[in-house]
Amino acid sequence: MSQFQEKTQIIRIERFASDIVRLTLDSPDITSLAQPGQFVMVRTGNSNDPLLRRPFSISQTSNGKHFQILFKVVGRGTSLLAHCREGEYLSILGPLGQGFRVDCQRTHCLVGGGMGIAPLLFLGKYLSRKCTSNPPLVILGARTREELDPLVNDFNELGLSVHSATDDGTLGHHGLVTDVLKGLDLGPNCQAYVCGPHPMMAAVHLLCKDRGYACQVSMETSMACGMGACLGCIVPVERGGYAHACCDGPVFDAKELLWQVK
Amino acid sequence: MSQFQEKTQIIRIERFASDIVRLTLDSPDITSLAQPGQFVMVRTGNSNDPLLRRPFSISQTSNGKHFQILFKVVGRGTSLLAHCREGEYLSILGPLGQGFRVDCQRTHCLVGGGMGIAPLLFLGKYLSRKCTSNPPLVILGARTREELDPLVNDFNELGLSVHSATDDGTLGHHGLVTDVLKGLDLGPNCQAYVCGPHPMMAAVHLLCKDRGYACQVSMETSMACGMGACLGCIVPVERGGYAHACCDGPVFDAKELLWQVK
Amino acid sequence: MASQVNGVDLRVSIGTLSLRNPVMTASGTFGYAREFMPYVNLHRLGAVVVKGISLEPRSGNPPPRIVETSAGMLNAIGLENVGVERFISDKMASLQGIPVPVFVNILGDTLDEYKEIAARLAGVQGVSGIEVNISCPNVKKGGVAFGTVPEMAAAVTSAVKAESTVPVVVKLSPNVTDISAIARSVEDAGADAVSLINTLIGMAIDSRSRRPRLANVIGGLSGPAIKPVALRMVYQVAQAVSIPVIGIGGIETAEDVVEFMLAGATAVQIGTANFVNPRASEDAVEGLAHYVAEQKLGSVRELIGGLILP
Amino acid sequence: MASQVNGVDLRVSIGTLSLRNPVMTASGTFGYAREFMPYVNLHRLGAVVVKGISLEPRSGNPPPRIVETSAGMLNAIGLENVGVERFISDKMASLQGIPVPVFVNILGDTLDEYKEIAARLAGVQGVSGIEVNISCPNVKKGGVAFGTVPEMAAAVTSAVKAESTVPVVVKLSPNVTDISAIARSVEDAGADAVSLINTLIGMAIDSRSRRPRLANVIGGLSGPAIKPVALRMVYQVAQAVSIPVIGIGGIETAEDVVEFMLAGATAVQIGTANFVNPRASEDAVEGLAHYVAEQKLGSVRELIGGLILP
Ligand SMILES: Cc1cc2nc3c(=O)[nH]c(=O)nc-3n(C[C@H](O)[C@H](O)[C@H](O)COP(=O)(O)OP(=O)(O)OC[C@H]3O[C@@H](n4cnc5c(N)ncnc54)[C@H](O)[C@@H]3O)c2cc1C
Ligand SMILES: Cc1cc2nc3c(=O)[nH]c(=O)nc-3n(C[C@H](O)[C@H](O)[C@H](O)COP(=O)(O)OP(=O)(O)OC[C@H]3O[C@@H](n4cnc5c(N)ncnc54)[C@H](O)[C@@H]3O)c2cc1C
Ligand SMILES: Cc1cc2nc3c(=O)[nH]c(=O)nc-3n(C[C@H](O)[C@H](O)[C@H](O)COP(=O)(O)O)c2cc1C
Ligand SMILES: Cc1cc2nc3c(=O)[nH]c(=O)nc-3n(C[C@H](O)[C@H](O)[C@H](O)COP(=O)(O)O)c2cc1C
Ligand code: FES
Ligand code: FES
Repeated sequence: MSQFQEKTQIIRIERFASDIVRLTLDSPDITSLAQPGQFVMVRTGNSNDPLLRRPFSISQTSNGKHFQILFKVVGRGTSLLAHCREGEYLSILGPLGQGFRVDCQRTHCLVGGGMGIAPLLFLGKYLSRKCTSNPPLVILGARTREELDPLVNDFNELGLSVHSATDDGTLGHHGLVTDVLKGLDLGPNCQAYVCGPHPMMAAVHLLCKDRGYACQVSMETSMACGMGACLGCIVPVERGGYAHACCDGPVFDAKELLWQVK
Repeated sequence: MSQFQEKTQIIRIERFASDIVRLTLDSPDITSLAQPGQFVMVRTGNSNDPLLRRPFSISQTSNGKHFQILFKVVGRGTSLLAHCREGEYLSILGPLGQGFRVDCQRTHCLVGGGMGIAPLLFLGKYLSRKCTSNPPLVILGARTREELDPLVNDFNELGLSVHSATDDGTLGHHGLVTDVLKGLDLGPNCQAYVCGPHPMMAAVHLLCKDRGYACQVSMETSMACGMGACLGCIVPVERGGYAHACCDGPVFDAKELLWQVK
Repeated sequence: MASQVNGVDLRVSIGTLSLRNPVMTASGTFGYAREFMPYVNLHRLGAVVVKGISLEPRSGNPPPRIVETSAGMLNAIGLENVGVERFISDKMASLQGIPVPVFVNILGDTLDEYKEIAARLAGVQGVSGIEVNISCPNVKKGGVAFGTVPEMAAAVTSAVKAESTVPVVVKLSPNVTDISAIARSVEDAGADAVSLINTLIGMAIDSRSRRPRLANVIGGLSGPAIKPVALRMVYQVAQAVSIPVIGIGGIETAEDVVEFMLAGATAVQIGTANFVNPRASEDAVEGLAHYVAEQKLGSVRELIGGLILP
Repeated sequence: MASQVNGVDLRVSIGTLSLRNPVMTASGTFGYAREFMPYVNLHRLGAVVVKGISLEPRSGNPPPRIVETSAGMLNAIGLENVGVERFISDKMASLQGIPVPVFVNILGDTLDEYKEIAARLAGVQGVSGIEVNISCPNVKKGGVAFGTVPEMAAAVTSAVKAESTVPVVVKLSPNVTDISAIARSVEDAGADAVSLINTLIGMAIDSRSRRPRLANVIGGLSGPAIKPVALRMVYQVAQAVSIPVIGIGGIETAEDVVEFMLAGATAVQIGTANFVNPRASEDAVEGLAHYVAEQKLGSVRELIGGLILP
């Protein structure tokens, strides 16, 4: 297992919407090893408050040297990160976890909601290069156009067209990504890759189960270490007990998990 | 008692030497009330680590709108402050404490060491304006020229000449400010105003006592509140018990204090 | 903002005393209130607790008395105070001017001292309540803190209660195995309420000089660092007693106040946060009013013990 | 850097075991060491303590199990582990490859369970020492933690000691009135060393959802926030017993290690800091070597209890 703890330089900061930021970090070591679906643990400050690192998906890589994280400001850690300056250094652990498992024989459908879109960009690029014969279908949802637009652009630049859905109808379908997914026939050989809010992933999983699609989901949990040491990051599994999102996941086969759908 | 808790904007940052910084802050409220020798309590960050405010002398005021603090980076709080950017806001409490007591009938001698020079600039300006008939004599000491030069300049701009002393002899006398003071005859009517490391203040106090000069000193102590509430900031006094540096001082008549000279 | 605050019912009761709202200030962190007048509209607070008063004046510990720690601070003030006589003659006058209830925090080395201070304070105008600090060492019992032995805690409570005409709050020490047992014993002894927690005993060392950072070697840990411990103890004690519980420990914001109330506190005290933000108490009252309004609660009292368990 | 580290005498002893240096890793924060191989040269450490092992496998508490607090974190892992049998069959092989002493942390619900686990571990190759976690509730005594009653703590110690062929370290709970009394009783019962502190019991609440932030409601507080309490307890215990004391609680850096040793610790364990900086333990060893060299000490052992009092 090759992982690194590195001081990586921030070489670019992009701000989408008011609370969505993308950082491009310089790290050949992490970048060259990263697989779609893996994540990094980031120190967001230099003091003991906040104390713990924060997990972020690796959202894209380029030139084997740079990788990106894309995040929404939701609390103190992300707010500190959002205030960083280009040229500053961040302490990063990674790449961590088990990413998406890809089989080019299948048809691929990427379903992302909100910041769950982050890892799908990396996956989309990977699939469009590796499985050239069957480019993935992409369905993305977000609150509003402002949030989704730059990400849709990135997919378009990869040559992938996107089915969009927004909560407020400002872009694409006015509603949920599951509505969009329901309206598409993807054939029995479909592999869905899903990342987003838990209820969305649960809904997509049920839909896939119904239709006989395979479904991989990327799970968010509270993580202290990101590397299998604290046992904090559990997700209940179908066969009983728990799996650990940071080392058994974050990407799981949806049918191995226990879904407590209410 | 008028004091304020304010978000003040940093309008200028000057870096002297590698670890000495001067911030100019915009605060008409605090500036217009400030007296030489008073201080402010500054929040150095937005998190709970470091938790407490840090005390800094008001080092100069201008236009009744701006005041300055001059500090050396010695730990986390000062290092955070040193990394601030122009335009940012700092939460400040002030003006706090009892400043220097001035009687224009006397001859004045300012003795400052290291960052203890900070409040003397404000006092020098005040004296040179208020007691025009007898401009103060100024003796300043520091580790090295680099540290002292910009401050000597500031006194010169007030029209005051400075006797310098440096530990390494790179500016003025090679040695201590007390050596310089010893060599000067200031007459029985002299009032010394001293701020600097504790051993230096103790030495100047003894010299003044010997010669019959009056002597005011500005004391540094650990402070949690800066406003008389925590009772943390004590200095032992001659008559027994303690005084509180934040509200009875920081400026004290040296002979009221108990000096534990070893 | 103020308009939203008005009209929201924030009242709570401690014994026979009705407070405008649950936000008090903690002993030893708010001076004699006067110090905070430039920053706080005192009449917006629930109550004020003044620095601990002993029978005789105490000059306290030598310096350094204060050291910062991660998200907290240690203090070893050593209970510096003017003594109960000078407190009554010199400090009460200004305290009487304060438009909210004033609790006097008292402490002693012996049972008799507690009794005596309570007796002197009885009937003094402006004293709305007594808060008994039982974290002090009992000199007659080899320095074991009153607050660590149920019987001793109960004895102090009865002694003070017998002399007092105002509500008596007993302030519990967190440095114990079973804080609920202490709480029950002071309840049985007649306490009108309990407040908790006092500081955790801690220590700091300077690795360079190899010396303790406090002249007193050990001190009391306070601030956000201790909040999780305080919240847990409030939760446990609130289940163990039926008198009101006043929550203390690392409270900085209205959210913190809500958390302590959900855990079972009827009121709270803000301590160390006053040093960081002298307006912390008033800010918390405002924030609390907004919370109660926004959550459409009938009154703040609906929060008390309202934690929803999994 | 490495050159300065070499030649500095950092060795310390725990019972019959000699450690290359005083820096150990704390149970539950370093996995089975394997996880840290990408970051740490394990052979640079003093010793490794593995996650607590019980007689039967445990799946632990439901999520969320972790919540961050000011300068600390609460965990309610619920002692998830594979049980002693699978530990021996599956985990020991890789632990045997580790070039430093391995302590196995054990826990139980009853005295018999402790005894049984110790018996199973006896003679297992690669087990250099046992660390007994006595912060667990004794189910036969209504859930009172073993570590809070001197007699119960002593009973667990004797039971484990009777079965063990390697040094037995008893890990003390800080959630007690008098930790020195517990330390003395486990010393009398034959413990080769004590380690402290385990986590402080704490709680966190979400004011919006009005629910506990941990599914288990309460959890254990660790990290820099608790360092002052840990340091104080180590100082007290080191004065109360003559067996080695292993200091734990909020240690992040070499300076922290020095502080704990000055307070009386013979060795230390780094816990939560491993999550923040997986190299924390190795960094601390390096920093400690520099400190010892710079301060021109004959060996690191000169620091033990070397606090200079005022
Ligand atoms: C494997 C993994 C990959 C992730 N990838 C991304 C990503 O690419 N982009 C992104 O924006 N976020 C991602 N997250 C979530 C991200 O880690 C959290 O948003 C972040 O930790 C919040 O930190 P904070 O200090 O700003 O918020 P805090 O102050 O810690 O919390 C603020 C609020 O956010 C909630 N919160 C905290 N952590 C999480 C979490 N893990 N999931 C959901 N809510 C949480 C808290 O309950 C609280 O209400 C990922 C999480 C995991 C586990
Ligand atoms: C009334 C008053 C006025 C002051 N005015 C100035 C000023 O104008 N310019 C200036 O540079 N400094 C001034 N100081 C000192 C200044 O407050 C400290 O340097 C600052 O608090 C250090 O904060 P830190 O977080 O950087 O250091 P910390 O991390 O808190 O400490 C780092 C090191 O500095 C030492 N230290 C901490 N506080 C003090 C202190 N109060 N005095 C001496 N050593 C300390 C610590 O023991 C430690 O060794 C003043 C202090 C007082 C009480
Ligand atoms: C500087 C200081 C002085 C204190 N003095 C007293 C006191 O005299 N009597 C008392 O009962 N508690 C005293 N306390 C304890 C506080 O009232 C409070 O219980 C404790 O600090 C925890 O709350 P906090 O974390 O909000 O500060 C003092 C605390 C501090 C920090
Ligand atoms: C996630 C986590 C799991 C822990 N598991 C155990 C355990 O299994 N057995 C044990 O004795 N202590 C356990 N501890 C306690 C630590 O070993 C240590 O005593 C405590 O965290 C204080 O040290 P720290 O502040 O350096 O983390 C655990 C701590 C954490 C944070
Ligand atoms: S985050 Fe620590 S084990 Fe997964
Ligand atoms: S700093 Fe708090 S009383 Fe002086």
